[in-house]
Amino acid sequence: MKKFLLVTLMGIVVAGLVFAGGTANYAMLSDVTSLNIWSMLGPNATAWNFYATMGKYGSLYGMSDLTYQVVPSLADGFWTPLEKVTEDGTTMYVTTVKLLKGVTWSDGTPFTADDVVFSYEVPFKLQMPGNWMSNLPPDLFIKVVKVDDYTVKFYITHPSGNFIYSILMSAIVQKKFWEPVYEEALKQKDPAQYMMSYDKDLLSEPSIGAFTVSQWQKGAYLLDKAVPNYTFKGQQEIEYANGAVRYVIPSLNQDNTYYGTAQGTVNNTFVTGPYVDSIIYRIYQNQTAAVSALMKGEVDYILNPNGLQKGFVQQLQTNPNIKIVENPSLGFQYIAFNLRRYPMNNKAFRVAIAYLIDRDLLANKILGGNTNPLSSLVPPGNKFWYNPNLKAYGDGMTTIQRYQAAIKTLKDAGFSWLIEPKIENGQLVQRGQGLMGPDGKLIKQITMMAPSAGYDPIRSTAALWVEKWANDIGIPLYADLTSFNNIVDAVFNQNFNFDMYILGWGITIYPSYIYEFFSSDQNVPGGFNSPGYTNPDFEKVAKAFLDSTDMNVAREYAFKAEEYLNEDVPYIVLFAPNVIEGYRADRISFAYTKCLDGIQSGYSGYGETIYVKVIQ
Amino acid sequence: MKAVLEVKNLKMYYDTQAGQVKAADNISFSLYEGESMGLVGESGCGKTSVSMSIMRLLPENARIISGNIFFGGKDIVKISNEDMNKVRWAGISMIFQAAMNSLNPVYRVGDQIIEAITTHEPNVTFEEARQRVASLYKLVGLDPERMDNYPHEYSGGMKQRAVIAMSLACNPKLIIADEPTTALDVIVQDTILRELEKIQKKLNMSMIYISHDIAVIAEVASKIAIMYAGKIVEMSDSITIFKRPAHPYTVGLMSSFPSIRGPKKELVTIPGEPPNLLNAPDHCRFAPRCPFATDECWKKEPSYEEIENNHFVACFHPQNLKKQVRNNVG
Amino acid sequence: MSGEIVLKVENLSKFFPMKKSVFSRAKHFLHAVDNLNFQIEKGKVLSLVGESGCGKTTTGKTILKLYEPTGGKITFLGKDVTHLHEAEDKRWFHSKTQMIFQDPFESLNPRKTIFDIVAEPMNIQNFGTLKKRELMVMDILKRVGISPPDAFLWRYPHELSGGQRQRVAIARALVMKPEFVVADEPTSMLDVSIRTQVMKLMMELIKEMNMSFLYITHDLAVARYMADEISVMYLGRMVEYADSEELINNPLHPYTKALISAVPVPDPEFKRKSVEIKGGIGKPIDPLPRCRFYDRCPFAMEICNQKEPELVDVGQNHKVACFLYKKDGDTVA
Amino acid sequence: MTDSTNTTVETTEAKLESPISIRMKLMWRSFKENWKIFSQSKIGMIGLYIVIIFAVAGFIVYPILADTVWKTTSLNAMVSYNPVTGYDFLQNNPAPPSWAHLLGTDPLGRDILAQLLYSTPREFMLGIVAALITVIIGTLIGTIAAYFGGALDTFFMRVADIVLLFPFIPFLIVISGMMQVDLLTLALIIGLLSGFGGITIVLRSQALIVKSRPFIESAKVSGASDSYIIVNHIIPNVMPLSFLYMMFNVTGAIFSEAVLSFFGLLNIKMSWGLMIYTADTAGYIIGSNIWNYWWLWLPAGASITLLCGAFYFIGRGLDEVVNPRLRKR
Amino acid sequence: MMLKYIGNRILQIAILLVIYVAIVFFLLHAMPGGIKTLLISNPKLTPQAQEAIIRAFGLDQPLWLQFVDYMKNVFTLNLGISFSYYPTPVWNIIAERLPRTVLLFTVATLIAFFVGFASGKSLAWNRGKTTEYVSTIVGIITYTIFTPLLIFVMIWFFGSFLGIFPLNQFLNPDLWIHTHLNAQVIFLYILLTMLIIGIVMLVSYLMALRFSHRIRTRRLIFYLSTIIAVVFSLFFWWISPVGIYAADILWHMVLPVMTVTIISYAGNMLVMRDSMLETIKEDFITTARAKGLPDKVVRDKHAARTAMLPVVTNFVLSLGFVVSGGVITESLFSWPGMGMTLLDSTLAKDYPLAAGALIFTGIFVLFAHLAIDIIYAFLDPRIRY
Repeated sequence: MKKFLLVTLMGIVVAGLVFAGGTANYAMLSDVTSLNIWSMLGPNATAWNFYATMGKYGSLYGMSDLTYQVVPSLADGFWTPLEKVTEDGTTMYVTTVKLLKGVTWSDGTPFTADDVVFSYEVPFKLQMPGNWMSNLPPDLFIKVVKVDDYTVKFYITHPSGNFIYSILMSAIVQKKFWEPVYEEALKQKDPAQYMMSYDKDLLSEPSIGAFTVSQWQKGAYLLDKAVPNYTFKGQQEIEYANGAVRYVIPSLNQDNTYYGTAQGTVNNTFVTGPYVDSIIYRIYQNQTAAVSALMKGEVDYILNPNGLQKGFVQQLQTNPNIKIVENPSLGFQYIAFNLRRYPMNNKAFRVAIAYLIDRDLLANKILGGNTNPLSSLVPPGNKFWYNPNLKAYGDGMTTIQRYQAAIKTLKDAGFSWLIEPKIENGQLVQRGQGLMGPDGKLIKQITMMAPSAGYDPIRSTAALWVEKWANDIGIPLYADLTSFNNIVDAVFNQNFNFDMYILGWGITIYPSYIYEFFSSDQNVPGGFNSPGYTNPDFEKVAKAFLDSTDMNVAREYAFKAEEYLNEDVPYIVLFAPNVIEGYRADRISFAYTKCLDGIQSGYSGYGETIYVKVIQ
Repeated sequence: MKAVLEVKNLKMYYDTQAGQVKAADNISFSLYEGESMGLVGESGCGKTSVSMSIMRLLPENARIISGNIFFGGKDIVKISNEDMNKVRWAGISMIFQAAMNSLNPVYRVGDQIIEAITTHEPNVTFEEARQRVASLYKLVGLDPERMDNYPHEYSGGMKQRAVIAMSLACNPKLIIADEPTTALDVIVQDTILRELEKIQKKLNMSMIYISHDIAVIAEVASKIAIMYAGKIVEMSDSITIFKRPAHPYTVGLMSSFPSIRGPKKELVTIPGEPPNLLNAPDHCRFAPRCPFATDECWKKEPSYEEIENNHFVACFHPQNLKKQVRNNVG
Repeated sequence: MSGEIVLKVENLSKFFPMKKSVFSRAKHFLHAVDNLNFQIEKGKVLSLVGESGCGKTTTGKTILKLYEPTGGKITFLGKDVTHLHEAEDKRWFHSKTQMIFQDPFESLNPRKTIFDIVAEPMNIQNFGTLKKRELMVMDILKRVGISPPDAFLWRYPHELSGGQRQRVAIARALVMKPEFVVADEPTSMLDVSIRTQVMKLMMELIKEMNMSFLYITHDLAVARYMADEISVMYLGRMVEYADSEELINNPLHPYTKALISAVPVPDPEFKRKSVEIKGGIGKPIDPLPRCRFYDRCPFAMEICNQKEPELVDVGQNHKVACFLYKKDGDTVA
Repeated sequence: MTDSTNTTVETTEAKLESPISIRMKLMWRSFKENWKIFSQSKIGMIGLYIVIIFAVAGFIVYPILADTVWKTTSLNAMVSYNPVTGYDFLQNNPAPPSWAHLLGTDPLGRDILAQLLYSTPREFMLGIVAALITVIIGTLIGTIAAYFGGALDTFFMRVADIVLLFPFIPFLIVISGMMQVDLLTLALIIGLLSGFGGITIVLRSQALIVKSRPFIESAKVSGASDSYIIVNHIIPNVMPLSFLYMMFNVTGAIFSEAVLSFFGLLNIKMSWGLMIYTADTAGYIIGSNIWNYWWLWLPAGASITLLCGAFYFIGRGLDEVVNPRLRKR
Repeated sequence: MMLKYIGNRILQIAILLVIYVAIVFFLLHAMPGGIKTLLISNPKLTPQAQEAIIRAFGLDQPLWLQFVDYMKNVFTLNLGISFSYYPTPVWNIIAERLPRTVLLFTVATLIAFFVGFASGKSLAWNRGKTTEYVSTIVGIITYTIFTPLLIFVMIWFFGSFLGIFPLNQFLNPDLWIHTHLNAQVIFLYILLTMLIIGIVMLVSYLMALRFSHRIRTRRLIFYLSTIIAVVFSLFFWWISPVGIYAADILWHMVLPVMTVTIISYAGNMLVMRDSMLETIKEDFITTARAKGLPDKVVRDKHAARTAMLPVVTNFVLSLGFVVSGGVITESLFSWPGMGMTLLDSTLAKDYPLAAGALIFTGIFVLFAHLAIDIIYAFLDPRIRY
């Protein structure tokens, strides 16, 4: 899930700050599906919806710009520690959140606890599908209660990191606008459906953010206009080298620092805009068209979650006005083993394959630098959660050394060959053939499904290389390049009917997936634990990670859990693709361009429209 | 009498990939006002080539090698296509072999006739033209109401009549009727032939009938030319041709018809088949099938000569005076 | 006139439904052949004469089972062959009957060699060995004047002239020495000089092989030459039937008279007097129960509009279907 | 003809050869005749030459090259690679044509020429299998519907109407998007779809013409069964037209495959359409890149166009053989 | 009679449509995967959320019930709810995009038809000349060229190299942000204008037939009223405040229309050429020549008019393929019409939308067939109902 709203950051009033005008033009590769918040966050929430429309909404908490730490947004300071209470015989945990006073919606209505309560009540009561359901997990969320106009209480079933990263970051809508709709909805047979398909006056829905959508020409463009009375306009976010973040909100007379003290080197200072009058999101139906538009100057920047391919970059580089930026993506591509089957259930076998895979060679040479080698489930860019001490099998080895290590691992575990692979003078001189398991029986062909070149040439190329490496030392691995759907179908629909496969995950900053991908309660048909990994020790640590609301504690557990996974290799993480983007440096400027998942990233605000300036 | 049409030594050849086809070779005849002439021959003998040469409606690969066709004092071989367009229909019109297909299926029959009139007489108003078509329809025995029908709503006989009406539309001096009744039933054929004859007499037009059926020609033509393999082998007035056929081919042709009159007779057959006109030989083209052929016939082509008054034959052994031969055969 | 009766047709009818689509039942019928009676003796030729659309071809095809008869009875060599169900009967019937078609360009499959075409009836009937078939093909080709046969055996129809093609078609029809042959205008598409050759050839073969022929033609002169007996048809009905010379010299039915008078005569001095009949030929779709010639007949009477005339024998094996005549040549009017 | 019985006609018997050799000679002769007509059609000959060039490239040159030049002999992963799927480390990719890679390499370092040649036999296979299925179905249904008429005919013609109604490519897109479609399946789908569609109507009307010709009745008079007539008379006479349509169908099948591959909808290793897809999605078919990286799309695009065009040309050439009315005099 | 015929045809079309919809429905339901796969590939969806969606889509009902419902709904334009635009009804999406496709392809096919017709006519008439060879070869090349390739080159040439036509989108946002007009409305207005001009042309043609028998007068009436209709509608657009927006859309249409025309004119041209060559050999052409009609009249009035019939038939048969080509054209020109919707929904596994797009493409083709059938009946007097 994308963390959508991080807009509302604070800053010190800089007197006489000049806000320039102008219009920025962004390219999108697809139309938004709806302007209705309930639907936009529905089952098919797309990145495009977020790009163009999320400038309108707020959330209680968000993340700091480049350090990705949880910071208050519409809340006034952090939540109080969870307290255990019992109501009507149920044990619950409760916390109090204070709201910022003085924040107004674009129609002038003040933001109050009513809005918050309403925003949580509607999706939860109506069982809104899609992301709402994961924002407000039914097994975790209980209710939100208004204490006074600027205080609310959250009730949850148990402590969990998801409380912070899902519940507290859920979107806030205006009660005044939506209440009549909600009341009408409750009279319907399917109220959720009614809410989601409501499409009247959406352009006049008040915004709490810096922008509001003022026009939507379907299939052609969206026009976002700056909100003149944006409460947070002109605030400052100051990020210190010691990890502290300071927010100064002049309009509200707020000056808060989190995660340390506001001293030492200042890494970044951001002054909130908006600096432009409007942003036009032009819809181009494919990348080629969008890039042509960028070349021509029709647009200033292309929003694209996958980034630009090599050729586009080469084309864009011919234009001196276009600046290319490259960032690692928040996601990873991996090989999964089916631990329910032999020989994948043999750890030595998995380790041998892990040894064989030369990520650096793959990422840098074979895939031509379009990807970053990655061996952990958390990419290094996710600074807080990244475990720098994790060391993958075969790190730093050459190909031949890897061969040797793999052969040795197999031999030690009792595997043997009909014809043993031979390495002389740093050269493989004899391929292995007829690998036999510890039981002395020949190992049958192992099929590794991977997306075909048509879907993703990078993964299919990687698959063929893995196949080659494995075959070189006699592992009968066969790379079956098939359609993406086929893999998903085999893995998730057909009850884990696979040997090995290559797929990728798009991930979140908060690595709750460490638990979900490998926990035993996901080891059910259709569950996420496709390898069928079961390890009680891991389970214990991972659960502890998930249930910690203190993130420093959580991190300790996460590191431990990762170590188990690194040791047992149910997944081999291969690499994280790079997100390459280009923008017209002669037309606009961004506050920063070096960030995880690129400028378009949800974590730095979709090209941070509040910082974008048009060069005039 | 004035010659309406004079064809002199007309040679029309086709160029094909296999070689040259001498479709019409050295054709000469003249046709006088009010005269009707029959052109008889088997399929592929070049009779249609002659008519198409006169109309100058030759396919791309056909060429008039030499010869002249005088019509109305002009050599229509030499005039431009635009000038020829003025001659067509207004001067020489035509009744086509396949009347079924000579009407455009997407236009009303009446309109197709009116088109011919208005093209050649631009001053005629539409109503006048319609009047004229109506009277033409009456002339050929069609109900003028049917003018506004499409060709597919006509029967075969009616189409033929409509085509005849069309040929008369511009009062031409000469009508070429190319197998005008071939596809028709015998009773319809009879009525149409009679009507044609009547109209021709009435309007004092000249006509050329083209047919493979010598009996049909005998009914309507006052002058008959027999064609064989691209050449006219015999020509005279019809009575002479029937009474004193000179060319062995003519003789054979006439006796090979079963007749419905008189006693039942044995049929005489002409052996063999008509020659291919492709790379035609230098000798007499009928020689291979001729019972009277001598060495001379195999050496050169006979010249086309007047053997008696107004009776032209191309044969070394004309049978004109040997009555006994005719009697034997007939 | 007595001899073995090869074919006997009694009350033969063939109606074609006029349908618009497969979903609707036919409401109208084309009475192509209506209540036909005749018989052919061994070695004799009967000619069916009439204008196009009179049902003569349909008659021939119905007899040969190309169409299922709507009604009536067909007896062939004493056997009822109106409806053939048993495979053996079909085989027997088809091996004894044959047909020669009008168009020599169309009746030979352009993709088959002369040998295949001529041998096809034997192939279909599984007759003899290949060797035997070859010999029979050679033999019949020689007899129809295709010589030398082996020079033509492996040629395709398009390499032959029209006359040769019709000879091949005849050879094909006669290769199995059928008892009975329907010849549907076999010479009408041929050139004059060839036509005579083919007619003569057929006459010879009929004599030689002692076959019975149903000779369909629109040309009375040809019928006179080829046939022993002539039957004139008009709109599906037989209007007159007689020995050929009798019919030509003494036509009784107004239609026959008109037909004969309309034939052009190759003599410029001869002036025919034609019988004027009105209008043109129509189509016998759901005909009214009256004389079908009524509309065109110059002698039409009241009775002609009321019922259909039956074929009556006016003597000398001369039958006519007209109210002008009674038995034995008595003229009514 | 094994048994030689005594015959009376020795002279002719001596000249008779065994039927098989005669048939062969006949076939050869009619082939020569048709060839003569065909070879006069410039367009048809151009098409044939192109097809031959592609066939040689795909079926002869590729196996040879794959077995020699491109053979993975060394065990060192850095030097040895499969040219279709492997990567050339020795340069920056995509690389322009050089001696090592006559047509350059693609963004994934794969040899363009190798991909091109590797795909060729597959394109042929696809085109010909699809066309064969189409023609077999079309011919059978067309002739049967025409011959028997009635409800059967109506049924198949309505089916054809519906199939014609189907927007072909969109339909293929939906099918291949929803299920895993490989080349053979695609050939099958294309074959079936076009087999029940337009070709049936065309062949049926042709069969109706053949059916009405007297030689059919001629065979019936001899007692021929329906199946005999269909097999021996009707099919041989609609065959040339079937063959003609087969050529057009090859074009259609290859084109459809290329379109589907171009949208990345097919589950195949390599094809010309996929090569363009790779170049397009990697951003090499845009602006000045089009000509700067021409080798990425031009060879594949030209191959599709040429091979499609070539079969179409052959079809038009054959048209002049099959339809004498189009022939030049 | 004509009305009865049209009624019959519409009935037939309805039956065809039912069968067509059934095939589309069952084919899509026979596909492996489907919605469940789609949901599972989203790791953040809880099982409850998935179930909720499955219930929302009626996927828990037996297939035949789903089908009956679907069939009922298709005829009330209720095509279900799009997966990828959840919870937007499919019909809304189609209603938004259909006019774009209809406009683009009506204009392009009409142009392609007339270009093909005219060039085929002159090809056949000038047989054997150099121009014939050149245009035949050009025609065959454009006919057989791989469509995306042609589009790439077109885009490069007109967009990057010459830079004269807009490459992408169907309107210019810089212009449209100053209005609150819905582009869909403008599309409908343009289509309406075209329809009105078409009706004026048809009526004036019929009136001309009735009023005069002189070709020249008929032509005058026809052309005059057509020109008046065009000028009048241009004037209307000129004075109307939205004219500029229509012009903007048309301006953006130039390149796609050009491309579709180039792709599809050659098919018509080649068929017209063949048909014309055959017609020229017909006897009535010889008759027309013999009548002394000028060459041009023989060519246009007799040969071309009659030769047109098979071309129209071919045009009908090729309609499905023209629409097919739309997928490529629309995708590469970012013209968000039906073809693109189909491709995108397929790629997104949004099968209610894919089915809807397929059905409406089919309906579009069907009604085009109907229209052409009626035109055909006008063209060929042999066809009577």
